[in-house]
Formats: sequence, C-alpha cells, structure tokens
Amino acid sequence: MTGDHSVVLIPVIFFTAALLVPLCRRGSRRWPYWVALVSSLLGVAASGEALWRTLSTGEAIHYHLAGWRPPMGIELIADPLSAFFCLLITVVTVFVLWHGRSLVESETPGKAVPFYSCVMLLLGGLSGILLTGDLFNLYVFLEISSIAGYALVAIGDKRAPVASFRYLILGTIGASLYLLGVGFLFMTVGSLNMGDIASVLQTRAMSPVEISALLLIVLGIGVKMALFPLHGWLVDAYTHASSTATSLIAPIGTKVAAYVLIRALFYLFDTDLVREGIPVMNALAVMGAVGMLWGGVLAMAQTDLKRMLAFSSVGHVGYIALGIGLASPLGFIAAVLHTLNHSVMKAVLFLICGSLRQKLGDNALDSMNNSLRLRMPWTMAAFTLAAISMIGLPPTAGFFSKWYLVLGSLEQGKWHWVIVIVLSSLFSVVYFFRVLERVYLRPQEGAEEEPAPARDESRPSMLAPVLILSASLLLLGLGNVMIVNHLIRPMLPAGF
Amino acid sequence: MTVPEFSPAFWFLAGAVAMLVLPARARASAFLLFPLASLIHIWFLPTGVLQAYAYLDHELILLRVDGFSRGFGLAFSLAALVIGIFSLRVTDRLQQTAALFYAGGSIGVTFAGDFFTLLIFWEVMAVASAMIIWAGPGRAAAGAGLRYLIFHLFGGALLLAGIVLLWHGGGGLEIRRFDAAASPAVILILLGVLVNAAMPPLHAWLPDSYPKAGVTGSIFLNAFTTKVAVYVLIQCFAGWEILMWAGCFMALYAVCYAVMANDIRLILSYHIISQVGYMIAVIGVGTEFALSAASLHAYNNIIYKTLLFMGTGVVLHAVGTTRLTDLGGLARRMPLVVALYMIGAFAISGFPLFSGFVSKAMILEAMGENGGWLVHVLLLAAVGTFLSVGIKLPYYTWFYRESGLEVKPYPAHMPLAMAILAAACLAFGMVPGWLFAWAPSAVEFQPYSVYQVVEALQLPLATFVAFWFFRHKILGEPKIALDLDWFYRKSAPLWETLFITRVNRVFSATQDILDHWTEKAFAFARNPARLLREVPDRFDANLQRADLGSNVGLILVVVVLLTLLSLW
Amino acid sequence: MKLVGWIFLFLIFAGTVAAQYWDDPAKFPAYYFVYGLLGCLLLLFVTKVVAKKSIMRKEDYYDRS
Amino acid sequence: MPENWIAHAPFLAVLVSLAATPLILLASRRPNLREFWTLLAAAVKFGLVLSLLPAVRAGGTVEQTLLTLAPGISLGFRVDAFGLYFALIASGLWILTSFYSIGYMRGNSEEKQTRYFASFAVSLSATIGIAFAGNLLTFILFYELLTLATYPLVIHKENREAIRAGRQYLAFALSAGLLLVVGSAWIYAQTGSLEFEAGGMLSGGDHPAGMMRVVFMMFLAGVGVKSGIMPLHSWLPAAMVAPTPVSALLHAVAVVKSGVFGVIRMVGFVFGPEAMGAYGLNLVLAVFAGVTVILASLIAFQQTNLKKRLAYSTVAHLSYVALGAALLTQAGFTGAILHISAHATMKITLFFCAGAIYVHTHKSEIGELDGIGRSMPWTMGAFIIGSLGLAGLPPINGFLSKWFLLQGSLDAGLLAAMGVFLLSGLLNAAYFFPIIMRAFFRPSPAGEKPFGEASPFMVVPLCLTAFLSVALFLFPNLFVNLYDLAGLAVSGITGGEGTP
Repeated sequence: MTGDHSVVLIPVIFFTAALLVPLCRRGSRRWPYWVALVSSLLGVAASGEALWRTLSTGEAIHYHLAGWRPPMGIELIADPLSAFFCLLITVVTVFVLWHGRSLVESETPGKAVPFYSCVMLLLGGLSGILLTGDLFNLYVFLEISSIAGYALVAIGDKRAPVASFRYLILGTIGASLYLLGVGFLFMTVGSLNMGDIASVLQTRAMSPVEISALLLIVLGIGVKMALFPLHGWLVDAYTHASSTATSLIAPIGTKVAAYVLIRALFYLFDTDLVREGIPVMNALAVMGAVGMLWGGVLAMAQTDLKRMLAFSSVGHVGYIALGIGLASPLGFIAAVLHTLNHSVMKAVLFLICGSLRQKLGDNALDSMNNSLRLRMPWTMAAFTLAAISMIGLPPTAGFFSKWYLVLGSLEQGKWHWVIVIVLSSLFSVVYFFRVLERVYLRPQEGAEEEPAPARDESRPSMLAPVLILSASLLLLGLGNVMIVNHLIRPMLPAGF
Repeated sequence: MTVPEFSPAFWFLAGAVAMLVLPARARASAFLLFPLASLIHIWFLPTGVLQAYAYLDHELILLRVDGFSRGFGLAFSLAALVIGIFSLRVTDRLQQTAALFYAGGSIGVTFAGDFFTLLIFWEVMAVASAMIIWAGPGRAAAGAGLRYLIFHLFGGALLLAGIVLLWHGGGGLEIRRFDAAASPAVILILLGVLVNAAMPPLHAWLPDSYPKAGVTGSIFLNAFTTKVAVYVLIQCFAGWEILMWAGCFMALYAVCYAVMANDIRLILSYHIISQVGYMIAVIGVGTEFALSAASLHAYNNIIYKTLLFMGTGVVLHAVGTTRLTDLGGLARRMPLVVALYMIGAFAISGFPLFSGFVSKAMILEAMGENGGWLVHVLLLAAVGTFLSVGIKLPYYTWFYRESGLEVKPYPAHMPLAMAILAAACLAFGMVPGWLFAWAPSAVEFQPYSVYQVVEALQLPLATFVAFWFFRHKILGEPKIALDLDWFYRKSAPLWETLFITRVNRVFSATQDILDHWTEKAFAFARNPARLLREVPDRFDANLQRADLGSNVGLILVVVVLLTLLSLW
Repeated sequence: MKLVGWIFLFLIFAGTVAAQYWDDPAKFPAYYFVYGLLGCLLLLFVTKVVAKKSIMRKEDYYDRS
Repeated sequence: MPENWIAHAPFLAVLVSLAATPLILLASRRPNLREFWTLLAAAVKFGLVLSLLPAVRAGGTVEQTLLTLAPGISLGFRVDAFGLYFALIASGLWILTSFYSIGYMRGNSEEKQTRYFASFAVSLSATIGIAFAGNLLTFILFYELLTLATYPLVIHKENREAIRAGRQYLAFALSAGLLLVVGSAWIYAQTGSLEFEAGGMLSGGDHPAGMMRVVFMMFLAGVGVKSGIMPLHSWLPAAMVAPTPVSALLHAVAVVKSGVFGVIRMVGFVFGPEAMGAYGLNLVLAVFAGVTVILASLIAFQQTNLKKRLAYSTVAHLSYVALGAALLTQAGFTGAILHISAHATMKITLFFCAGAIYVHTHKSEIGELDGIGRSMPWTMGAFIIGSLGLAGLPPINGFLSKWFLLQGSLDAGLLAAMGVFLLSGLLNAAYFFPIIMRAFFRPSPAGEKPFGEASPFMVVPLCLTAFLSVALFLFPNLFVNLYDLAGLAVSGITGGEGTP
C-alpha cells in the first residue's frame, strides 16, 4: 500500500513546498530556490515511480484520499496518461528551475520568495489536475494553478500586470465555462467522479444538456489551452512574464489543459458519439488547423523573439488539437507525442530567451547579429537544434509528431489537414530561419572597427539544462518508437 | 615479317601526346617520326580483322585491313609525313598536336571495322580540325572555326543517330556495304558522311573555313576530312545510283564557284569539293573497277591537292596575301615553286603523263559505261578545273602583271616537300602500273589510249584558247560569291534573337515576377494585417492587440456557435 | 604569248585531230575541242555575267552586320 | 570477423565524416591538422565504401538496421548496386575535392575555412546516407541533413547575394523535403511499407490514378529541387556565389547528384517502371526534363560568367539523367546511371578549372579568358576534355552515357527524347567551345605576361578528374566496376528484361 502513496505525494509535495518557501525566507537567500528544486526533484521521483508502476502492472493506481471511497470521497488516479504528464511537467520544472537560479534573482530582484512559492503552487495545481478523478476537484486545482499562473505572469516586466490581468479575465471565463459544464453534468448524472460519469454516459445516449456540458467543458479548457481563437491571453502573458516564468508556463500550462481535453473527450464521454454524433471533433480540428496557420503567420511578423515563440505556441497547440480532433489512434499518438516534444522544444527555446535576455537585456530580434554565434556558440547551437525540431526535420523530435499527424490525416483521407501541416511547417521555416540568419549571418554594425567579440557564454547552470534538453530532442526523435510503443500505446482509450 | 597488330592511328595519337611534352626545338622533327612509323607499319600490315577490343556489349574492331583501307592509310600517312616536312618551321605546339590528332582520327576511321570505332575517330577528327582552323590568323578564323565545328558536330550527330538506329535495328555495327533499299538509319549515316564529304548543300563549311586557316593548316585540312568521307562512302554506299547524280552535280557546282573565287586558297577549296564530286559520282557506279577508280583518284587527289595547297602556302608565307587581285608577277622570284605547282595543276587537270590523267581516265571510263551522258558533266567540270587551277590561278598569281609585293624568303623544306609530291604525280602518271599496284583489286586498264589522250589534250587546249581571249576580263574585282553559308551566317542574328535573347528575356521576366511576389510575400510576412487594413509596414504589437472585450466576445461567440451547431 | 607558243599549240591540236581520225574515223575529230571551247565559254558566261548580277558581293559582306 | 565488418560498413561509412566534424572544428586553429582530419576521413570513407564492393558485385546487398524510426520503418541502410555506385563516386571524388579545397581555400585566403571543411564533411555523410538509405524515411532524413549541411556552404561569402541565394535554396529545398514527407506518408498509408524495392514499391498494386499522379508530382517536386528540374532550378545558378569547391561539390558530387539519384530511386524503386508507364507518369517527367535540357542550354548561352554558364549547363545535364530514367527502358536507365558518374567527373573538372583560374588570376568572366590557355595549359587542357565530354563527344565518358541514352530513347520509341539529346550536345558544344577558342587562340590582353599554372593542389586534382573522364570511357569498369554496378542496378529495376 505504501507505494500507492506516491500518487498523493506529488501534489502534497508541491503544496507543502509552496508553504515552505515563505517560511524559509529567514534563512539564506538561496533557500527558496533549493526548496523548490528539491521538491521538484521529489516530484519527478514520485511521478516516475507512479508511471513505472502503472505501466508495469498495466492498471491504473487509484488512491482514495483519507480512505473515503468514491463517489463520496475524492479519488486520485494515476494511469499511464496522467502519470506521464506528471512526469513531464515535473521534469521540465526541474530544468527550468535549474536554469533560473540566477535569472530569477537578476530579472525580478527581491521577488524570489513569491516567485518560487507561486511556482510550487502552480505545480501543485497542475499535478492535481492531472491526478484527480473528480471533475469538481479538477476545477479546484484548475483555479489554484490559474491563480498561481496569474501571479507568476504578474511578476514580470512593466507590462506584466496588464498582461496578467488579461490572462485573469479570460482564464476565469474559461474556468467558469468549465464549471458550468461540470454543473450540467452533475445535474443529469448526479456524480462528479469521472469513472462514475463515464460509466453512465457511455451506456446511454446523451441528452442535450450533456452535450452542452461537453461543449462548455471543451471550450472552457480550450481557453486554458489557448486554442485558436480562444488564445487572446497567451501572447501578452508569455511576452511580458519573466523569462523563467514563461519557460515554465509555456511548456507545461497549455499541455495540462490539453490533457484535460483528452481526458474529457476520450475517457469521460462516449467516444463514438463524440466522434460522429456531434461536430466537436471536427470543430477542434478546424480550430487547431486555423490556429496552426494563424500562429505561423503572426510569428513571422514578430519583432521580438519571445513574442514570436508565443505565437508559435498558438500554432503548436493547434497541432495537438488537430491530433485530438482526428480522434484516431494515430491522431491520439500524434497529440500526446507532440505534447511531449513541444514541451521540450519550447522549454529549450524559452530558456534560451532567458539566457539571451540576461546577456542582451531584451529579446528584440533587431538586436541580434552574428556576434551572438561567437559569444554564445553553444547556446546558439542548442537554439538551432530546437529550431530544426520545431520546423520538423528528421530525425529531431518535431518531425515525428508531424509524421504521425500526417499519417493520421491521410488514414482518414483528410488531405486538407496535410496541406495545413505543410504550410505551417513552411511558416516555421521562415520564422526560425529569420532568427538563425540574424544570429549566424547578419554582420554587427560597425563590425570593422571593433574586434571580434570574445566568447561570452551563459554560466554553466544555465547552459547545461539548455544543452541537455536540446540534445534530448534528438533522443526523443530517434527513440520515438519506443515512446509510442511503451508509453503512449498503453494510454490509448478503450474505444480505440 | 610480323608487325604489331594495332591500329596505326595510335602512332599519331602517341605523337599527339608526345607533342604536348616535347620541347619546341625537337617537336617539328619529332613530328615526322609518327607518320613515318605509320607508313611503314601500314606497309607491312597483313589483310584482315587484326585488332578487336571487347567493349561493353560491342566487339570493337580497331584494325581491319583491306585493299581500300591500306591504300587510304598509306596516302594519309604519306600526306601527313610530307606536310610535316613542309611545316618544319612551325613551332605552335597546339597546332602540331591538333594536326596529329587530326591525322590520327582519319587513319583511325580508315582502319575502323565498326561504326562505334568509326564514330569515335570521326569526332576526334572534327574537333582537332576545328583547332587547326582556329590556329589561323585573325578574327575571321575564330568565327569560321566555330561554324565549322558546329557543322561537323551536326554531321556527327546525324551519324550518331544513324548508328544508334542501326544498332537498335539489330543489324550490328560492322562497317559493311549497305544495299540501296534505304532505311532511316542508313540515310542518317549517309547524311552524316556527306557532311564531311562537303556535298552541296552540306558543303558550305569547307570554302568558309579552309581559306581562313594558317599556312600549313589549310594544307592539312585539305588532305583528310573529305577523303575520309570518300573512303566511308566507298565502303558503305558503293553502287547507290543517286551518288552518281549527286557527284556530278557537286563537281560542276563547285567548279563554277572556283571560277568566281578571287582567293587562291578559296579556288583550291572549291576544287576539293569538285574533285570529291568525281569520286562520289564513280562510287555511285559501284563496280569493282569504279571503286578502284574512286580510290585511286582519291590517292592522287591527296597528293596533287596537297601539292597545290603547298604552292599557295608558299605564296601566303612569302607575300602574306592570297587574293588574286593583289598578286601577280611573282614567277621570277619563286620559279621552282611555280614549276612544282604546275606539275600539280597538270595533274589535277588530267594532263597525260601526270597522275590525275590515269585516275580520271578510269573515272570517265567507268562513268561512260554506266552513267550515259553524265560523263559530259564531268568533262565540263574538268574544263572548269583546268580553267581555274591550271590557268587562272597560276597566271594571275605568278605572271600577268607586276604586283610589286615584297617577297620574303621561304625555307627550303617547303619546295622539298612539294618536290616529293610532284615526283609522285609524275611517277604515277608515267608509269600507271605503280599506281594500279595500290588499287584494292587488280586493274586491267590502259589509260594511254588514243581516245583518252585526245580528250585530255583537246579540252585544255580549248579552255586555254578561250581563257586567252578573255584574260583581261576574267580577273574581275575583289569580290566574293555568296554560297549557302549565307543562310546560316546571315540568319544567325535572327536565331540568336529568337532562341537566346528572347528565351532569356522571358526567363528573366518570369524571374522578376517571382521576385516580385517573393517580395510581396515577405512584406506580408512582416505584417500580415496589411492585407486587411491600412497599418504600418512593420508589425506593432501594441497597435494590433485586440482589446479584452473582443476577446471575451469571441469566446462567447464560439461557445454559442458551437452549441447551436451541436444541438441543431 | 609569242607566235611560237601558238604554233606549238596548233601542232598539238592538229596531232590530236589526226590521231582521233586515225583511231576512229566515224567520230568528229575535234569534238572535245569544240565541247571544251563551248563549255568554257558557258562557264565564263555563267560565272562572270549571271553570277555577277546575283551573288557577287563585296568582301566585307559578312563583317557588316 | 570480415563479415561483421561488412555488416557495419554502411553505417560506419556514413558516420566517418560526421565523426570527423568535431575534430575538424576543434582543430580550427591548426589548419594542417584540420586538413589532415578531412583527408583522413575522406580516405577512410572511400575505403569503407570500397569494402562493400565485393559483396554487392556478387549481386547481393548489404543491409543494416540501426533502430526503428517510426512503426514499421527503420533507420536502415541497404547497400544495393545503385547506392554503392553513387557512394563510390561521391566518396571517391571527395578525396580529390578535399585536396583541391586546400589549394583553393588557402590560395584565396578564404575566411571561415573551418566551417567550410566541417560543413563539407557533414554533407558527405549525408550524401553517403542518401546513397545507402534502405527506405524512404531514411532517405528523407539524410536528404534534409544534406540541405542543412550545404546551407552554410551556399552562404559562405555572407554577402547580400549569397544570403539571398541561401534563402532561396532553403525555401526550395525544405519545401521539397516536406512534399517528400507527405508523399512518403501517403505511400506508407497505402502500402504499409517504405522500403525501397527494385522495380518499385508501388508497381503491381492497384492505386487510385489521381492519387498516384498527385503523389508523383510531390516526389517530382521533392527530388526536382535538388536535381534542378525547371522551374525549380533557380537556386542553383544563384548558389554560384559560393566558393568554387562548393560549386564543384554541389554540382558534381553531392547535392545535385543526390537529387538525380533521388529521381532514379523514385522512378525505379518507389513508383517502378511498370506503374510509371501505366499511369503515364514517365511522360510528365520526360516533358519536364526535356524542356529543362533545352531551355537551360539556351540560357547558358547568355551567361558571361564562367561559373554561371557551368551552372546552367549543370541544370541541363541533370535533366539528362531524369530524362533517361523517364524512358523506363534498360538502356535508358543505364544511360541515366552512367551519366551520374560521367557528369560528375566532367563537371567537377570544369569547376575545378574555373576555380583554379579564379584563384590564380581572379578572372571569372568568360570575356577575360583570352589567351589563358597558353599560361595554364594543363588547366585549360582539362577544360577541353570536360567540355568535349559534356558535348557528348568521344572519347569521354559523356559519350558513353549519351550512347545509352539514345538507345533508351529508341527502345522507348521516344524519338523526341533522342532529338533532345542530340540537340543538347550541339548546344553544349556551341557554348563551351568559344571558351576554348578564346583561351587558346586569342592573344592575351596587351601587357599581360604569362603567369603559369595554379598551385599543384588544384592542378593535380583537376587533371586527375579529366583523366578519369577519359579513362572511364575507355575502360568503363576501371578501378571500381562502375559499369557492372550500373548493369546490376538496372537489371534490378527492370527485372532483367527490356533489352531489345
């Protein structure tokens, strides 16, 4: 029985840490950092253990809080899907925190304690979302993580509070829609436990109320996921938050929302009905596809690296939505694989944004030139690799999620999605090579007079996570079959 | 005596390579070694297929000796040797190399036993001879050489197409006599060969280019290309009646142009065509005797034509010009050359006691038996030959009037080379048996019959009389007569405009359009909103941020829309 | 040309006529002389009169574009 | 042990220059050491490729599967005769190009030599990877790697023009790569396999005609960019701003040849002659290729820059290969495959010459070459040989491939193709020979003294390639049995039948 506690341990660790961080402000200035890092590491260990266990037994781990059995008590469930997402977010967090050690201090001086506290709260909320088996409980965790997110965004540059406010308004609307949907469901089914609801919904036809509930949940989560055209909060929030905050929220925030979407569409409701009876899947695919193009086009237009990456995130959320919208095993695999890949890629890219901001003071594309490749060759190499992966060239990770997506679309004869994927890849070629060209080719102004800039690489604590993550893109690419076969296939919902 | 059995062409090819590395002083003398070696080699070669080379799916026959190839091979080697003597002063490495490649190509074709091998040497000849023309002085040589080369490569392409068709038809590539039931393959081969034979209307390259080569260059050129074509025609197209007609037409056509020409090398160039016409006409007859006549005439032609070209070469060397209207009265300063030249002139005109008489008599005999009245066309051509080469050219060059040109001394090896050839002309003329010894098949023929001698004397006599009466009118003005090269030389700018300038313009226009759209696309990428409304060039995040209300509104719209859609 | 030359040429001509007659009396003995004379005149006419009007050009014809 | 070696040789051959890259980068301060690594890698690579020869000549293939790339598709190498043929040419000429590069880069005191040599090494890895790829996905993987590795080579000069050319190159090549991916995905969805199959993985199947055509056009565009089929060729002349060894590599060995290699892989191993013919796809390819051959030659006329003229000539000659493949006959394929090596040796010679002239005299316009043949006889002599070969004249290997291509046209009953080849030969002669004429027969500009040959590092390689061009005509099986390999490859594609 002891092992099962790892499930509950994950949120508990983070919530504890969130409290612990302010408490240790009296100690060294480094303590909040170490507390956060150690908790994240513990989180990694716990989620890893949970994942390993659920995979090796082939069964989900059910944990009943305080021993109350559902439907009365709250249930935590670690199945391969949720455990995998847990592991993902905790691992990314570890790398982001590692990278952010000095960055947080320098970018947001004196705000380390609230920052780390919010991070822990965010993680707690997100892991709660991932692990809970109860819809209302999920809402609670959603709000916790959202509030932590708003706060994190607010700890940024001058414009951050406004961006955060925007985020808050739109995020609250999203959460409310979700809550409304949950309310509708509770009305007709009489339960909040996912397993219960699923067992009811999947045995009979859905009433209009339930369909409305489904739509409200999808759209509410869509807002959180920044699904086009519900992404209005994302760009400003990512741009103006502090580097570390962005690199934390961007890779994991929207992914957890995507998880909820997957969970709701494939596990909660009747998959066949969702697939054929109502146009929600098609709507998701369309929204995803338009988002891919929209994000790509706007990313090409940006003059600020971080903003460009934010728009690219809108596009890549579209990939995930499209994968879900295909509602086929290949689409599911593509969606989950892309969640993983995109988390890592975006983490690398935003971390590099942080490193650059530390050196250059901002992320404006105009200030980048070929002195960067001399000053920070390794960072730039990592950036290049991540960019290539974003574009989707083999054998990097980004290629393979697209491959599954293309296969999935073709399998259903949906050529139009393939065209969209090709176009959006071309857009990403444009916007990434725009950066690479500057970094590698654009001469410095007045370069003749000045001596070539000396090597001025980021400190090891910032370089190492970047390098490790970007190298892992190759590994993820080459090992994608292993990931798909051993991790993602066990997640496939029963309907497939 | 056994001799190594490889194609004598390799002597020349080896020589060409040697020319590349030998120092300037040794080159001209070393040059002689290779034709000499080839001459001896051919002399001792037995008959038959001697060297074959398994190449891919083909069995290439590099050395096939029969009566024809032995004779032609000897004639070519001799020509190369003597021209080598004539050009002992030449120091231009390129020209020497090209000359040996050229001769090697000719000999290679002569001994080739299959069309694949033939084609290889054929193209070597084309390129090497173009180099020889280029080595000529002035800008005219450059253009002429290029036209020459393209023309010959065109001929080569026809030949190649024919050969490929032949192989494709499953007929094998062996060089053999084609029967007159023509297939496309054979027609293409014939056309390709006729380009080299300078058959009108495919002849214009010859008078265009030969007079523009250098002193020794044109001598080299005259000896090989057309005779090689004659050789191939003998081997493959003997007895094609159309050749009889074509040859007669060719002989007469070129003679007319020769009479019009003002440049002595141009006169001789047209006479190459005319003489080849004789040979082709008799090839059309196709009997064993006719083919002997054709080949013997070819050997003689190589000898006396080279001699004639050497004569003009000395003039060019000594005076620097070859225009009849500039020349005159040089006889006293180069009597030996005049004498030797006249031997050649009599030979080409078919005077009794000179070599041309013997072979021409054979040709007339063969034509008279088979060609009916066509023989009279050849006689008319003979009149023209004597008129231009035998009288007009020497008369205005060396006699007529004093031109006052300065005559540079010319080296002794030039008349020496001429003397060797002149001796051959005389020897073959006086002792026809020596000539017949080289015929591919035994010749039983008495050229010195009354009929032949009378004809051979009366025709020139009449020509001379006519010439004498008009001698002040014939020289004329320094003008050129347009030949068929007019069509491609004058229309070249048109083709260039049509196919090069225009095509390129269209291309750059499309490129511009592409660039324009790329530019547009990039502008679009810089700020996509420009498509929708008037905004600045560059994207401005602050200007284009949708306000919160619109975002909220958008969310609600989506919710309502989707709900409606689902619950419909 | 001196008279001697003409006499020499005439002797040759006479000789050929005689020989021809001796060889084959049925043939016109000066046939080739007449043919040659007419042929030569024809050639001269064609090249010097007809061609001059049609295809003779200045030497720099091709150099002028 | 030896068998084990052979089994690993494909991957090692790919890896060797990739592994040399860091060494080259690390030795950036010590040019001699750096060049040593390059040459060592080149030699080892050639040796490894060579070690595969006996097994393949015996009619077998060497297969090696590394890992699974995607379900049902492995990162796998399968060395067949055709792949080995290409690998032999690429790795063999790499050695010469490396020597030449040393002469060029030092003679020209180029900047960023380290990057140059490093990219070069990666390119070669990618090329060998393309040659040995056993399935479409592996092929695409190395195809994209090649795109990226040659990008720094294209933009080497880093001026405006170079960067624009680089952009164009990337845009074209990456779009093409995407089309390949999509096409492959379709094939995978249809057949469940991406393994190359001699005779075509799509042959014999019953596929919707419309789809076949669309996918074929995707593949055509995909490989068409690198093989410069019009209208996708425009990056290639633009990339001429790159240093000459790059042009030589791009135009003779690696990139464009990977393109036409891809064309043959596509025709012979993906679609297969049977399906190509059945759906009329070969005519599409033939029309594109034929038009390219002629138009590119016409454009080459207009170029006054030597390298630009060579570039357009390259565009034309690449389409020889495509057109040969489109004939779908045994002779046509043989000609196409032989033309890969023929054009490689001939064009690399010409580019080497252009580079030697440029480094030594800083002349790059054709109008400036008057009389240069007298100063640089070896260089220009090699130039003659290259030009002769490109015009399809014997005794250069360009004639041999043309012979087969003409045969193929006849076998296919496509007289138009025959006309294209013959006409193109004339056009080639017409735009190459004026250069030779100038070089040897025009007087040097007034006041110019003879300046002699360029560095032996450059002259020796270009003489060797010229020699190879001749030698490979006289003895098509010389050294590495290229002709036999071509024959093996073709009999695989056509199933050993088709000869009249």
